[in-house]
Amino acid sequence: MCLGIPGRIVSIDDAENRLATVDVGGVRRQINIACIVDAEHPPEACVGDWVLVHVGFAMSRIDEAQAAETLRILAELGEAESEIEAMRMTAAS
Amino acid sequence: MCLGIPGRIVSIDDAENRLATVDVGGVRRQINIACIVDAEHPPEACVGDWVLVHVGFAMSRIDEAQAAETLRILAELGEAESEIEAMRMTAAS
Amino acid sequence: MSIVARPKPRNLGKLMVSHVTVAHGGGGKAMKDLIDDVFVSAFDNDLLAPLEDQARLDLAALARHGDRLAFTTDGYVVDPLFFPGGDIGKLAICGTVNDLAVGGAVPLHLSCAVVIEEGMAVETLRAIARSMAATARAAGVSIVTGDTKVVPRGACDKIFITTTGIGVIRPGLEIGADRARPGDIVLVNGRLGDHGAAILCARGDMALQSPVESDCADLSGLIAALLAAVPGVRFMRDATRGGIATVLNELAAASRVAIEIDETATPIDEGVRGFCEILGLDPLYLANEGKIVIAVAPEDAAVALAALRAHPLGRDACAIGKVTAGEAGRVSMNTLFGGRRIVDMLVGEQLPRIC
Amino acid sequence: MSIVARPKPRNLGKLMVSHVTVAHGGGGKAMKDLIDDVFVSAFDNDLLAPLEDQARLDLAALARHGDRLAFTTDGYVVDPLFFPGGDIGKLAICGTVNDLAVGGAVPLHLSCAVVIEEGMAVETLRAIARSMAATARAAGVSIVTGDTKVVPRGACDKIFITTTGIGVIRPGLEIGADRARPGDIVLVNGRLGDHGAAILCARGDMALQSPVESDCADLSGLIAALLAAVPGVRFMRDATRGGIATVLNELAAASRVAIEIDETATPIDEGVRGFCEILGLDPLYLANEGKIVIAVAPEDAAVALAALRAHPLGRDACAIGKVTAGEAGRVSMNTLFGGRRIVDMLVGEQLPRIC
Amino acid sequence: MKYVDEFRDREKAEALIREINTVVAGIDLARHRPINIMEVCGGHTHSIFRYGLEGMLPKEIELIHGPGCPVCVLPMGRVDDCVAIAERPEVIFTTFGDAMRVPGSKKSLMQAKAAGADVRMVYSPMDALALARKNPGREVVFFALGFETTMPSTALTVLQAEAEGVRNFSLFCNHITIVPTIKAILDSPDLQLDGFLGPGHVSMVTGTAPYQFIARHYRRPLVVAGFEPLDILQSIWMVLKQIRDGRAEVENQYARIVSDAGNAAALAAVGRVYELREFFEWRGLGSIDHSGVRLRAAYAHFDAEKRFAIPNVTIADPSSCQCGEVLKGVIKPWQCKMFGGACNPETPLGALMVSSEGACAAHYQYGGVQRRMGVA
Amino acid sequence: MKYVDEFRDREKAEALIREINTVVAGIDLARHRPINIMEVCGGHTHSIFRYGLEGMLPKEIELIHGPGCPVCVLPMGRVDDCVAIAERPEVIFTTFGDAMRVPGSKKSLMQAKAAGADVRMVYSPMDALALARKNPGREVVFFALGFETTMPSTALTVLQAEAEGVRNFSLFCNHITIVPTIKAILDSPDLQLDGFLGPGHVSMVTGTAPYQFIARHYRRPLVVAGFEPLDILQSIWMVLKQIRDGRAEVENQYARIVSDAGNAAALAAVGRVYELREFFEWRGLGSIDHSGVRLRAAYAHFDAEKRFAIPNVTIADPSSCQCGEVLKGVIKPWQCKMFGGACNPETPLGALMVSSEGACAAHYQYGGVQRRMGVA
Ligand code: SF4
Ligand code: SF4
Ligand SMILES: [Mg+2]
Ligand SMILES: [Mg+2]
Ligand SMILES: [Mg+2]
Ligand SMILES: [Mg+2]
Ligand SMILES: [Mg+2]
Ligand SMILES: [Mg+2]
Ligand SMILES: [Mg+2]
Ligand SMILES: [Mg+2]
Ligand SMILES: [Mg+2]
Ligand SMILES: [Mg+2]
Repeated sequence: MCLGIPGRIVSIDDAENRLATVDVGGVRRQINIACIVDAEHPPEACVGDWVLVHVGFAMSRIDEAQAAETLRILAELGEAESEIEAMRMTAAS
Repeated sequence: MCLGIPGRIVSIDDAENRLATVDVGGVRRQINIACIVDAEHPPEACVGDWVLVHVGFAMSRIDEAQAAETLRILAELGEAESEIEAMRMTAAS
Repeated sequence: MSIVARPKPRNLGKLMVSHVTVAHGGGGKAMKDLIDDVFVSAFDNDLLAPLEDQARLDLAALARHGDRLAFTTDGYVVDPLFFPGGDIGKLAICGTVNDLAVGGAVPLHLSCAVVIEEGMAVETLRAIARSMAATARAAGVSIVTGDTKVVPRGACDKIFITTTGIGVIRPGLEIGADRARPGDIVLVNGRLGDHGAAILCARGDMALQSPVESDCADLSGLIAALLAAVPGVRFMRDATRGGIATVLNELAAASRVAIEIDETATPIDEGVRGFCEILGLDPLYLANEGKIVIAVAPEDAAVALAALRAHPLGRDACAIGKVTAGEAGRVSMNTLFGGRRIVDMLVGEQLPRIC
Repeated sequence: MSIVARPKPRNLGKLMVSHVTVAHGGGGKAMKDLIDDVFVSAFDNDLLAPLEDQARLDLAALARHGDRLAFTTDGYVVDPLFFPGGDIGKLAICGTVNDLAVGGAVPLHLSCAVVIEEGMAVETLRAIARSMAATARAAGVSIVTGDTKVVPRGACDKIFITTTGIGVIRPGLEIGADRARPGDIVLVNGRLGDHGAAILCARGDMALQSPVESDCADLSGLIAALLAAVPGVRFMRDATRGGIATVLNELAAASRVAIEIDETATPIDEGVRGFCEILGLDPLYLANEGKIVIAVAPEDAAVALAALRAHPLGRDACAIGKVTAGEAGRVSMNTLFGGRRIVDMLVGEQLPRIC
Repeated sequence: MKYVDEFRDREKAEALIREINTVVAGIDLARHRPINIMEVCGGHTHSIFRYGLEGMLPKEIELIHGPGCPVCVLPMGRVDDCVAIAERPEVIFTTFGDAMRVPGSKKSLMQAKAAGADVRMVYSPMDALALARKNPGREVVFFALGFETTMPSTALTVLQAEAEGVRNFSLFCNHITIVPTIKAILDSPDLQLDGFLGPGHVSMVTGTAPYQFIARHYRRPLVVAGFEPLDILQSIWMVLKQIRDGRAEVENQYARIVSDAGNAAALAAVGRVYELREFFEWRGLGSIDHSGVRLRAAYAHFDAEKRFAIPNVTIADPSSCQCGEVLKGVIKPWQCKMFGGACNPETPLGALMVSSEGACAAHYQYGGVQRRMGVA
Repeated sequence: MKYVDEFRDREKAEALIREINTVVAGIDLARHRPINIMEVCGGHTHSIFRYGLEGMLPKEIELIHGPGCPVCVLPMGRVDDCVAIAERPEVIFTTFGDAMRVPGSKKSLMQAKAAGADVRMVYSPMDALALARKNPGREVVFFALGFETTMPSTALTVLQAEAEGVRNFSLFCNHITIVPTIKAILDSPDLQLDGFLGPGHVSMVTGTAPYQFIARHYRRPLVVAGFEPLDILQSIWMVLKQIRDGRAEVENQYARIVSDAGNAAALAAVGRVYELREFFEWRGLGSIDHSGVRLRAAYAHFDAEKRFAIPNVTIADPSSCQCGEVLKGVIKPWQCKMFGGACNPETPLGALMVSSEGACAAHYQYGGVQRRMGVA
């Protein structure tokens, strides 16, 4: 359920009504950003934000650090594997 | 203007609302007969009437005697012609 | 005549629903089921290759019929779909078969492209397909390729059918609108205006009840009989939209001749006359779907008329007039009353005159 | 190739109004003017015989191209009429030309039947006719016969066009959906799903703006180049409605083979991907109008790919998979992620998944 | 068909033509050459062309095709009003078929329909009322058009709507009366008319009395004529006899349909629903006093003119249009510089090219065979 | 595409699969065989089939496809209500695309549209509101459907409609909440589940707290998971590690999107507009207490259920339908006697065949390759 897709906000169309344009792989559409703005992060600050888009609403700002952290864990798994592999190769040779 | 066509009333559909069915060369449709009924000639008496139909209304009952009289005059013209013709022929022969 | 002998797909799909939705136009299983269940099963013939998007016909086999391929197309949008004397399916076969036959071609194969409005009852579609199949079978033509589109509700009026026909013309036949010569006799194969009157009544807008039935018919047999008797027929055309007035005008213009017809010789059914009187219409402009206008040399007229009258679809055939050397393109009618009037092309369509 | 040399009617009618009304479908002068002014003048060619209801083609001349006649029809109902990358007129020519070409036929002649909604601007109609004419000219085909119907407002969505094509197949070519063999390589001539994505965006219902353009193109030149290089091509089909998933399923079913494609090898434009991600659609099921699925013997694959890539419409051609002896009719995809999934026929059409 | 076929009999026609020739031979051609007879009514014009009657008559007789086609004389401004009403989304605009093609200043009803207006052809005003019953959520407007013949049908329809309490039905009233217009023609200084065929179906409603002034005051013969070709020839013969004899009377050839008193029920309905307008605009003839009717105030609810805002702008006829001169018999249709060129049935410029009953359209369509075919 | 392609990386997947195998090797298979992991969410089900993940996992793991597709679990009676509203002539009924095919007892919305109802697909509830603005003479109803993920968007749309004073807009509210349903499954006596993938986008709104009872009370591990294939594999790996280690915790794999606290603005809008229903009917699962929401009384004007008479009849699931057992992991889709026969995507019998996210439909469409292709 709840198809969501990351997109980048490219412009604010109507700050008062919380309307912005998002870009997903070159495809654009107007979305509502009411759920990702607050006093500290007003509409104007949203341009350039990566957000998770669901049924025309930005439902979450994507946390770049967390994304990187997740990928880091996965990369390490791979490296660990490679190391083990490398060790095996070394052992075998 | 005022396309009118003779037709024959074949049934009364709704005497109160003055609706009847007329037949024109085998084609039928419902028409209003309010203009051809009165106390002496109520709707029920209209079946079999030849009427002049205009935009879905019977506008006149056709006077058979008058029609015959018109045709008689025309027929006499022809006969007069024929007689003259005959006389000429006789004279010429 | 099939080239690529192909194992026929015997496991045809089956429709599971009673009404068409846009899903049946989506290219997927629902569409395949619709095509299989309704059309392929009705049209069933050796050349119909539902596995391909094209039919393939042996050119050598075609050449055995004659030297020229005739190729014609018509769209059918009649409303209502079912009417006294026919339905859109019968019409879609007869109309295209007739357009082949009037050129002297033996009708052989048809394609059939349908546009269906979502919401159409599958049973209605089946009835139309069955009617197409039966008419095609009787006419000796096969429906060898097709297409199905489904459009949203309101994007088309129930169903439109486009059939395209190919046939082959025998060597020596030369039939054309430019071939009439002064002195030629103009024939029709029966009473005029039935289809137009039947459709306008069936539509119900004018609330007229009429006994008139459409004359919708496959004329290829009648035409074959005529051509067998008179291979030198100058011109034939089915008098569909615009009626015989339009065909006569086209003939007069293309052949640069005048045409004179006689009202007393022009056969009109009593019911059609009544219909025309009520609405102020002229039967010469009413559509026919089983009537052709024919021009033959004067010496061929009697034989042509006899050939037509010997066929059930030509029983009421008449000579209605002649080609003259008068003003090129001019069609006139000697009225039953002894006057003479011009029978011009209509500008648009006839509208009921009431006032 | 014209048989009956006919003085061409140079005095074409002229439309006097800016919008089509039902009068233009009535069979009279208004209809003749519409046909002359919009269609005849645009399609102008030696075989188009507006005086007759049929075109006549010399069978001997046809036989010089090959031994089999290919015959195909399609209705075009695209909405909107004009879209990035094309219009309904271009589509109506390309689609039918492609359906001839994928069977190995040289496309030669088309018929064209249009159903027009009253109220259509004559200028729009002219633009469509011009587009058809230009596309036909570029494809080397002539539009030789036609039909025009006008239906009341609301009885059709602006305009529907049905084109029917005939072409001739060279002796020796044997292309069919039942000819794929295990080991064959499956090719496509470029990126997939552009037409479907472009149309859904152009329709505006989802309020998406996209840079994607329809791939609508005449593929007959590309196919001729391919067949010149690899006359033994087993199968070709344009992947229109239902996308390549549908064509692959049809091929697998008809040839009783399995097909395995690789997601990493399947070319999809970034904009189409974005579009599909937003709406939850699968590009394998999106329509194309300039893409074909090809199956060739493994030894022909490299030559075929080179021939495709040498043509502008095949620059991005790829081998996307292979035919195997697996379960008959089964199409599967090795996902970019290393998994494997079935690529089945869709039931209906794809609907945006949102929730 | 009874009462139809008998009046299309060719032999009787031949006899009549011979009689007509005899009568013409007795007319003083120094005073009457050509003998100009106006058929007031478009229905007569139609029959004359349909049966080729002009070519059967001696060349001394010219038939002048009068203003009696209510479709033709409808002014552009009124068509614009129709279009404005029809274009309202809530309106189903109902009309007789032949009114669909009449050009307004921007579009005809047919073009408005093509552009999306809900315009429907009906055979009868009763059918429009039935549509109103069937579509309670819509406003059904009937385009009421025609002379006295048609007025009773629309009046009775309004009375029926009132009796049933149908509230979503109204008329856009363009009914006109023929007598003031004949009078206007008779008052014109360049008048060339020697006699009239009177409108048979109008007279069936009104009776023959309204024409007496033509005979008495203007001293022109008038014969109320039927519409079959024999009716018309007989009426011409009767007019010619009056001319020959120097009489000017109102005679009734169409007595099988027309009584001298008219139709009392029909006149009562008309009188109840309608009242005279001060003036009404006629295409080709301009404004004519008391030549139209409107709904009485008591039926305001059924008056589309009151219920919908209409532009109500008078659009002048194109200055190149010579319809007025054709109507008065000063020129023949084909003598108008616009005939067949700028003015043709597809894009009519003047009133008389609009309906197939208009003199110019009838000439264009059926042709004055003797002229267009060069027969003399 | 950023934040997409990185999470579809094949090499990282291979590493994860190796890790998963290692972890499975450490699990006590006597107690857990097969290891049943339920992905609650239909979006996960879709990704699992789309990328062929089941075939990549060791055979000891069974993925149980949960009830988390709001389209699938919509009961027939509610679809009948939709159709009844949509068939009103004044209504434009707007819906997400995939809800069009859900069968009611007589027809689906797609069939109602084919039969003439004005049903329109929209991408967003905002688009439905825009339609209401553009069609002031019509009633625009939006078919509000979905879990907590979607509730804020419809709530904000209602608040926007109220602020603008749009009066011809309403919701037919069928929003449901996932937690009571997970609880109902956990309470079932034939429960076979060893752990859960938690719904990533629901959690983005609600935060992770609502799942704590699963870990604490039912002692099952739950990992809130993203929707890309790497997200899913990583989450499975995280669940497996908990199983191996005998832990039962709520973990968050999808931290780039989901914060522990959820989205305050979204929750505030939901709280303002909606309130819990006493119970709500789920297709395949029956009535579940507090599992749905409705509009609060203050927004009654925007509540289609209050504005239009709806049949509101509960239609029992067909008795042959085994959806409930599939949902609880008792049987696999292809073990249902109806699967692929009477129950297929064109004429679905049960909930799970309806949307492409339903477990049975996904099996039918994408196939459990290993099973349907006989790979084992
Ligand atoms: S040709 Fe046209 S403008 Fe001239 S008189 Fe006739 S209708 Fe009027
Ligand atoms: S096959 Fe159909 S009835 Fe059986 S469990 Fe799946 S959805 Fe339910
Ligand atoms: Mg044709
Ligand atoms: Mg139709
Ligand atoms: Mg035809
Ligand atoms: Mg024809
Ligand atoms: Mg097709
Ligand atoms: Mg095709
Ligand atoms: Mg369209
Ligand atoms: Mg095609
Ligand atoms: Mg194709
Ligand atoms: Mg045609």
